[in-house]
Amino acid sequence: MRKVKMKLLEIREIAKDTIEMKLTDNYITEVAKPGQFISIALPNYTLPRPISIANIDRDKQELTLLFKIMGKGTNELAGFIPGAEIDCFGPNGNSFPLMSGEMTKVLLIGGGIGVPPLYYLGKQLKKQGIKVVSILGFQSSENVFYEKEFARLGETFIVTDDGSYGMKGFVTDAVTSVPSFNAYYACGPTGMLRALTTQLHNKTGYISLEERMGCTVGACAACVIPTTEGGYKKICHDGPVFAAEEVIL
Amino acid sequence: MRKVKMKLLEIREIAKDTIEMKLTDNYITEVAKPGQFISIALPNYTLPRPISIANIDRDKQELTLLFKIMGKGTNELAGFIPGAEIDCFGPNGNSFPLMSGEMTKVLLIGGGIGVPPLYYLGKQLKKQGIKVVSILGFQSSENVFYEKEFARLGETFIVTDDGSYGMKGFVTDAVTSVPSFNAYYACGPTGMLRALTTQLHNKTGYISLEERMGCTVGACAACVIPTTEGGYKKICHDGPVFAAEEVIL
Amino acid sequence: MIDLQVELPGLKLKNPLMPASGCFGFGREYSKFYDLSLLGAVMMKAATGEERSGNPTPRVAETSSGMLNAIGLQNPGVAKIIKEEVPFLANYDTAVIANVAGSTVEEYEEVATKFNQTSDVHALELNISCPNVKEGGIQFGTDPEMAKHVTEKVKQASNKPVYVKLSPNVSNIVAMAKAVEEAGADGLTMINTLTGMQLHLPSRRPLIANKTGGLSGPAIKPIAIRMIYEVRQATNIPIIGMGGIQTAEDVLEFLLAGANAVAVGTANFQNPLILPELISELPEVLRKYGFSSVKEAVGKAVIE
Amino acid sequence: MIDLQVELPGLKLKNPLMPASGCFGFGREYSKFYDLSLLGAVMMKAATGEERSGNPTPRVAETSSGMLNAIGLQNPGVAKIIKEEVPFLANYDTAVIANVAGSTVEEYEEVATKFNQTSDVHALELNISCPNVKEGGIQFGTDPEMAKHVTEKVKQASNKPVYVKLSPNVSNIVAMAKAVEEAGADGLTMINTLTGMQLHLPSRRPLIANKTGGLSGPAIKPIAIRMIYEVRQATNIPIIGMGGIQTAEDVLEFLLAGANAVAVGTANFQNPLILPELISELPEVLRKYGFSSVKEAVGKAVIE
Ligand SMILES: Cc1cc2nc3c(=O)[nH]c(=O)nc-3n(C[C@H](O)[C@H](O)[C@H](O)COP(=O)(O)OP(=O)(O)OC[C@H]3O[C@@H](n4cnc5c(N)ncnc54)[C@H](O)[C@@H]3O)c2cc1C
Ligand SMILES: Cc1cc2nc3c(=O)[nH]c(=O)nc-3n(C[C@H](O)[C@H](O)[C@H](O)COP(=O)(O)OP(=O)(O)OC[C@H]3O[C@@H](n4cnc5c(N)ncnc54)[C@H](O)[C@@H]3O)c2cc1C
Ligand SMILES: Cc1cc2nc3c(=O)[nH]c(=O)nc-3n(C[C@H](O)[C@H](O)[C@H](O)COP(=O)(O)O)c2cc1C
Ligand SMILES: Cc1cc2nc3c(=O)[nH]c(=O)nc-3n(C[C@H](O)[C@H](O)[C@H](O)COP(=O)(O)O)c2cc1C
Ligand code: FES
Ligand code: FES
Repeated sequence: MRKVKMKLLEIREIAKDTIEMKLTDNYITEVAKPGQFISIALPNYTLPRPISIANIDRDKQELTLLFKIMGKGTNELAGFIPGAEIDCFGPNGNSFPLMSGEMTKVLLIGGGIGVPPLYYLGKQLKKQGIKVVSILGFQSSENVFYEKEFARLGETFIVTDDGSYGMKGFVTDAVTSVPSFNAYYACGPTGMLRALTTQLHNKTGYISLEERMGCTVGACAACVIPTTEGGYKKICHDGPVFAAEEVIL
Repeated sequence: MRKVKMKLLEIREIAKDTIEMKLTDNYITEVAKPGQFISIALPNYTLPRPISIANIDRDKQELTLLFKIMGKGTNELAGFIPGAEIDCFGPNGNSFPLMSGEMTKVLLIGGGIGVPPLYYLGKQLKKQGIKVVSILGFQSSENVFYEKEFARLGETFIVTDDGSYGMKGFVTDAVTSVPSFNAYYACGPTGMLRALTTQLHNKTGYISLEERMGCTVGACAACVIPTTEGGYKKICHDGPVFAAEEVIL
Repeated sequence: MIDLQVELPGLKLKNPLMPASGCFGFGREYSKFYDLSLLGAVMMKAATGEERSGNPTPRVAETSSGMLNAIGLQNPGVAKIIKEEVPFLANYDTAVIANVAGSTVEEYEEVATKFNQTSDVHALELNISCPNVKEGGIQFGTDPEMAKHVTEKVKQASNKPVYVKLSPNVSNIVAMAKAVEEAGADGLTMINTLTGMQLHLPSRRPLIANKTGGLSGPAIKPIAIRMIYEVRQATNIPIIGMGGIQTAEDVLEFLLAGANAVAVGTANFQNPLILPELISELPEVLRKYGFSSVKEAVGKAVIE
Repeated sequence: MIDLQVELPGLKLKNPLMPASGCFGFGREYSKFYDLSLLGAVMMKAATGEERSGNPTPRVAETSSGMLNAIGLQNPGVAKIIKEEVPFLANYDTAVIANVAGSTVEEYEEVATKFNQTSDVHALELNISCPNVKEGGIQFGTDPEMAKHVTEKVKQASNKPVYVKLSPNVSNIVAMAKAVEEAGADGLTMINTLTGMQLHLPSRRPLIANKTGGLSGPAIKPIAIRMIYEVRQATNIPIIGMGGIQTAEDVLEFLLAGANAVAVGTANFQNPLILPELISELPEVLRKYGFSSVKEAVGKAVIE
């Protein structure tokens, strides 16, 4: 974990209010693992914005972020122009367990802006020879992004709430169409994760969680989640990835 | 008085920490008079920054500001790039009385960042056929600006505190070398204005004042100056220009 | 159509937005920017018995998301305000609220009595944040007993509805609100500024000549929302809320917390058109969050 | 050479900078960013008698130049802190200040007594902003008598210097400071957070699950400076100042107002290196404004 300045290389809108940023940096691109996030310190804001690492090209020292404009901070971030230097620190949090050897096929399930961390994960899994099937859920056709990228990793199902693209319905509907897999990895709204973990309670699964954060490094105890063992874990430090049965959503 | 967005055309450093900005706008350039100022509303700041109008080219709808980087706000302003839109309102305050007809020769006396409003004034006076002599005081050679511009208006003396450029000394020293004039106009630090108005107490003189401001339009009573008649006047509204004998410095 | 109207004791407001006292003079300056008839009401600058010249300068300083002020009640005195300023505001179709200040209970009574002369003032706002000279400078606004006493006296002296302006510099805002409600206040306005200080490093002196000043602006908004919410739960009289409002969303936040109308102070300085802008944006914000009128939103925060 | 050293009861500090309680855990996380031996001291997160799980989430929310928090004293309990956290901090060459919390006087005494076991804690910080359960939830920190009582009891229970942390949510901060000084406090730390609230418009609910939270960050700095200045004039015990510090100039402003040392809380979140950065910048700022040591600057505000 370090504080770094990343240089913005490219920025573009890839779906409605959804921004892809490519940044360059030589530390985080070297050490970060799938599932980790970075904290972005915007001038004039009190709290850092946690954003998942969507991809890393270690050779080019390039990092990709995908984020949705949700409020003031992400709106400001979306206005940065190539060449800008962005104050960040990280990489923060744990990462998705890869369990190479044990698995032959995994299911990635992303909802909306929960999709980004699964992309870097999928790439790593594929590199290890594991078969990747992806289910990506969005509100509507205008929100769909990274379909092609995921399709390159393996079979990919797109679901939209309103049926305006891909299948109509929720990711939980699509899950039934994937016959077998060793484990699933999911990231998305809490409602989706709750439904999923219930539906797949007899499967090995890992979920990546969000919560409002203060320090983003484990020091302030803002971002806790109750665990099935009792007590709380810190999402920014002990997570954001948890085994499905570990936490109470 | 209106709220306007001005577009930044040019920005350059003309002396140490001293910035010249050219902006375009079709309202303020039409109505503003010498001695008035505009209020600049920077994002993320609570209070507007009052800046004097240094020049106006009515035909080109171009306004010039000259300001010194003194703190956070002016530092941020200095970082704007051509094309940027700047929220302003104005023109604010009264203006220098021109008294055309009564005068043949006037003395302009500016100290440091008090120089700017005198330039637009000098241009207007010259246009009316009045002879203009200028005394401009700066800390040191690196702070000197607009010498050529003032020289075009008439005889110009530069004084520096350390003698590194022009005469060594204060503007009050140079005043003695100007034999006769109908009136003087001065703007600069309060200490300078106090010394000047004492020295020139038997002359007609107009001084432009500064004070920390809230509203910059006369509504909050932040920016007052005691008057010789008793009571206070508001610099932003009743000033910034006052007859020398009207106020107690 | 979204209904913006609000009816409060003595005040029929076409919309819930008005400038906060001290931040708008007597309206003349901002009338150059827009038609004051757009406003729900105007809260005038504080009036005292006699003319006051106020504090030495600097009187204001900027802080992070806020500002300090110590104007010191500079005003021409109640008589001149009635003669010269109230008639100007009477030209506009807007309610007029007079801010009543003083250093003694008698001065408050005097000012309130004088305002009875004019029907162009529709309500009084009792500014109890002034130090009581007789009681050795303790603020009326931090002692419930003193606040109650001055409110009772002003109620007796006045034939206009009295809104008491609460100071946030207290351990227990609910006790203050209840005290003035018991004393007969028709409404509350809150919050006034928090006492703060800022030092100028080169001179090592306070930036405000008066040493301390009142903190206003977005910095204090969370404190205003908390206090308005607490007071709303404990009292029944209407509240005009203020403290850091900058956006139409902020206005709705105040309404949800329990304010019946709102005032905007500091935000006028950075944007002289803030009030007409908020008035035109509010209907869309109300609609967006599911309300068809201002009244409907008041006190609708969902808190278990 | 600018002398940064500060000596306070129980604390020999190599510089006046330390993290504020609750914003730095027990140091483990930030130790990944830099060597904690750089710090003047570490103020540990609050300790209670037993483990506490804290409040539901969300526990934090951003505000203009500030944030709200309602963590709710989540901590593993004093015994575990002494066993697992204090030894970690003892690895570093820095002073350790334990933050003592509780819901009853007895709990404060218990926690303070337990900390006597370890010589690796150099002073206690008495967090009197917690509600007293026995007295019906009134805060120890807003009633001078209760504050005095708990301070006396903890002084009796402890063989370490006791710094009492003052809450700014009071009408009269000087009365609070004097009460705890009389009770034998060795020093003061101030200010804790101001109580605030923020509503989430789509859900109409408070953004903080606990309804209200404590406001910290640059928004509250003018209030901190004012209170420290007032308390410095009225008491003789040292003050560790905090509230919105972000720059080395801010540190100097706190020293001039009367703080002997300072703590940084919220600013760690946006910049995990803030403390080492301020420590390295402070000498130049002191020099720029004419001081050759930290001690020299303390209380040097010029106020007529
Ligand atoms: C571990 C983690 C990884 C994330 N990864 C991504 C990502 O890859 N892409 C993406 O688009 N979003 C991601 N988010 C959500 C993202 O952090 C928020 O959308 C963003 O902080 C909103 O900031 P804002 O200023 O636009 O919103 P505002 O509402 O103005 O922010 C106000 C405050 O609330 C916090 N906040 C608001 N919404 C959220 C949220 N959903 N989760 C956490 N904090 C929030 C902000 O950080 C800020 O402190 C992630 C969140 C977490 C916790
Ligand atoms: C009528 C008038 C005309 C002015 N014209 C010019 C000009 O043409 N060129 C120029 O360089 N400067 C001018 N100034 C001064 C200029 O407004 C300040 O230097 C500027 O506001 C400093 O802002 P800052 O954010 O950099 O400083 P900061 O110190 O960070 O500002 C903090 C606050 O203090 C106020 N402030 C700080 N210094 C001054 C000051 N000297 N006078 C008034 N307010 C101050 C700021 O406006 C702000 O509210 C003028 C001031 C007034 C009142
Ligand atoms: C410059 C200034 C002057 C003020 N004068 C008064 C006053 O005369 N009477 C009063 O009751 N409140 C006065 N206030 C307080 C405001 O009316 C308002 O309560 C406070 O500023 C909070 O609102 P805001 O954050 O929108 O400014 C003044 C505030 C400012 C900034
Ligand atoms: C997330 C958070 C948790 C805090 N927890 C504690 C605590 O446990 N005990 C305590 O005395 N103060 C606590 N505080 C208050 C800080 O120690 C400090 O007094 C306050 O935040 C003001 O300083 P700042 O503006 O630099 O943050 C906490 C503050 C924050 C932001
Ligand atoms: S955000 Fe501080 S512990 Fe997670
Ligand atoms: S700044 Fe408000 S009256 Fe001049």
